[in-house]
Amino acid sequence: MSAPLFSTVNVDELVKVYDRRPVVRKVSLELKAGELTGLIGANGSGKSTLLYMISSLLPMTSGSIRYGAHTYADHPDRERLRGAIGWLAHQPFLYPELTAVENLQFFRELYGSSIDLDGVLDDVDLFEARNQRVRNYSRGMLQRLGLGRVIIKNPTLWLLDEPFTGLDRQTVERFMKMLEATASGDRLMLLVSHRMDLVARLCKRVLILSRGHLVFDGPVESEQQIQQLADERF
Amino acid sequence: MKRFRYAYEFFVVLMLLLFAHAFYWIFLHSPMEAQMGIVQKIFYFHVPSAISMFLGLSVCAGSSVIYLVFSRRKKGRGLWAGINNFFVERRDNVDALARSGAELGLIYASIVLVTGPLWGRKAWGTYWEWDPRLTLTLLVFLIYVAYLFLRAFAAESESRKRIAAGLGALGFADVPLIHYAVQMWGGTHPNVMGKGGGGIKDPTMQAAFMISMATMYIMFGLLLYTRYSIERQQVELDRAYARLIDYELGEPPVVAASAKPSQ
Amino acid sequence: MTVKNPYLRVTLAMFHKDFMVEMRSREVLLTMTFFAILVVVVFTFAFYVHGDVSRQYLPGVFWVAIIFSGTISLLRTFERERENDCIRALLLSPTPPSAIYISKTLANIVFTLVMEACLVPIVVVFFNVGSLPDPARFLAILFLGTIGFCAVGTLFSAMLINARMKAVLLPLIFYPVIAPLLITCVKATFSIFAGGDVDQINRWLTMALAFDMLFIVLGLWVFGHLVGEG
Amino acid sequence: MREMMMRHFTLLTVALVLTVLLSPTSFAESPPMKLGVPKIERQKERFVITIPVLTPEKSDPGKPRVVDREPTSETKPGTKKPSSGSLTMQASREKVSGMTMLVLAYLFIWAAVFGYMLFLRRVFRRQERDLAELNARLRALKAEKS
Repeated sequence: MSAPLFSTVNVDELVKVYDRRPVVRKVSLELKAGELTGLIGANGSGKSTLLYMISSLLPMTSGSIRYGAHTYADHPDRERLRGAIGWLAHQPFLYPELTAVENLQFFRELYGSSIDLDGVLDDVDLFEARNQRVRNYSRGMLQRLGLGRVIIKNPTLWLLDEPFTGLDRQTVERFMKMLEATASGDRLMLLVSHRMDLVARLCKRVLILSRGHLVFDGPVESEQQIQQLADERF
Repeated sequence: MKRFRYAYEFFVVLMLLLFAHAFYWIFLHSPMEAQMGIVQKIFYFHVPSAISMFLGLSVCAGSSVIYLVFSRRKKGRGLWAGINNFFVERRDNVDALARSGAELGLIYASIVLVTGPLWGRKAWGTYWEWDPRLTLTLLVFLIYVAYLFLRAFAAESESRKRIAAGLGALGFADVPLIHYAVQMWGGTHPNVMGKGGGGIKDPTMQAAFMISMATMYIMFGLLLYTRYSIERQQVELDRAYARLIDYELGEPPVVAASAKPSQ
Repeated sequence: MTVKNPYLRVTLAMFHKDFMVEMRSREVLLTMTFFAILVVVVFTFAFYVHGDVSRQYLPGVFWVAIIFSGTISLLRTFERERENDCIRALLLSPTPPSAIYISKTLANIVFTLVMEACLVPIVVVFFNVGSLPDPARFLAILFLGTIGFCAVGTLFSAMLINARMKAVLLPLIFYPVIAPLLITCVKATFSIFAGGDVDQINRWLTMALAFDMLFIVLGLWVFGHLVGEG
Repeated sequence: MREMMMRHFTLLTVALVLTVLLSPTSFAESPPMKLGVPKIERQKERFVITIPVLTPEKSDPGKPRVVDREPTSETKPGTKKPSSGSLTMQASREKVSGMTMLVLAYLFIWAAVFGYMLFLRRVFRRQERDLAELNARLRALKAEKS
């Protein structure tokens, strides 16, 4: 386990305007290490855009994001910063023509990691299927392999964008266990999902976006509470 | 255009006067050339158009490079950081300038490509000759038509602007290459830009040429400024529109009148 | 693989991956080679007069076939990364973007060279060329042309990664920019087949080399700005 | 707005292309010089133009014609020595029709540029009006709220 690169992410008055249409409107928030934060909002509320900006792949119109002490622009080692941000979306970012092992081997080279692949494959429960082409994988297996890819990267900041889409109940359970196991105390995690129940179970803190505004930022206890908040604020 | 209204109108009037003057000098006052006769007079607007074309395209290329290089705000006080932030704050303007430059360059390129063959028909006996300079102009024309295509057929997003800027810069970097490549073909285009005055010795011809040049450059400047102002005002208009929609939705405006990009 | 230099490591890994994917699907190599052959056949039909095809057209047809079919490979280069959004994983890695550019260009060069290896004999047969007068220089111009073509093409292909109408836009913006290289290659090939002046051929070769160098350097610089940060 | 810009731009290009196609037909009335491909070399201050002359006019084919770019008496209008009466007539007629066409082409090109200028100004004025209207509506809305 490499040491985390930063322990907080500070988003300050973040604005993103697409085609002169504001998508994210002056959003300010803070992510802390060891905390799994949920982000919910209706379709088109700006969640993905916010996530993209936090991932450093999308420049903002105004405002700033600080990773620890630095923003992306003035970071002394941008490559290392990019390497410290992991993204797991419902597309797994894998090559269907290659086998699971080949995929992971490639990403291990890319990320410059020296982790033991068999261990990772074991972690995500794909050791048996490691020599199958990813093309033939089921949705759940793909998603798990995607998680394996992020584990290899071992990022400081985890961005989980709808990781449960298309997974059946059982797989979701297994997936969540893996997530909880991998999320050690010094990592930052942001989970975007439509599944209020899962957000309620996994996250102590929830952010709600509505039409680009951050309308709620606070602790939640139960699914009903989130549901109620969502009904009020969406 | 609003800020410099009087200066602007002054230059419009100046340009019109010069235009009339140039007309007189070109057609009535300057002598006929011995070899080519009347068609030589094309030269008086062919050459300034060609120069204006390259001016327009270099404006586009220069702005494109600036757009690519200065993309994020820098901290610090140094000269470089200062220049950087100056341009980063004016990214929209730089982009608008690139677009205006390309459009104008293309208009002048059309003029060059029209007047050139008129002359060529008389002087060479053919409208088109695969001469280095002609080929160069044609290729540059095509590259920047592609540039405008790229801008026309894609939504106005940040990445798209950057791609267009990439093409704007690369297309211009291509110019010397095309120049050398086609030069090796061997050519027939008179080297008018060679030595001072372009081989014209007759003072009347020189004067006509200079007046023509001045008219064309002022016209170029005016067109560029007008086109650029339109781009700028469109931004303002869109912002006002966005704010109006915000108000109608009952939300406080996010896009301030002077939203400055940062980071 | 145990390469120490991270830059080299990533480039090699990317290349290895692209090569493996291509060997599994063979989609680019097969379509590209077949298309190139088709282009040559169609052109020979167009220029067919009295039972023979003029050898004069050979260089032009040859290079047009390479550029047309090479476009297929260029279009696929980043399409493959986009299909599963792998490009996001690539960009969010501790890798300089230029390493991605280099490896992609390298892959395109290799694919195009394989295609050319199939194309040359066919052109030689169709145009009744007995033997190559100057194989070394012919190979040199083939390499230089392919390198320049792929360097520019990969860059434009990366530019258009998310564009609609990419298949139309790529040739539209790519062919004018590549024109001087095309002129150079066709001229050089022509001189070689005509058994022309060695100095002249060398000058064309130098020209192609200059083109390659300029576009690789510019490509490395622009690529970072284009893809790396957004 | 952008579409209009594109349309105008296309129109302008088409107009210019039409000029190419139309105006030289009248140039063609006068026999073209048919210079073929002239070779121009610079020798000190003089241009040596080797012209494979195809027209039956005065010069010997292939013989380099030395042209001094200093305006000699021959270059001045009206002082050109006619070799025969009928040629003068023809020459002056050529000159008139050629000159008219050239003036027309010149004016046409400038008209296109002026047209573009006027069009740009009209767009700008319309934007200005729209902006004023939007701002007025915004102010009204603000006043309503407060």
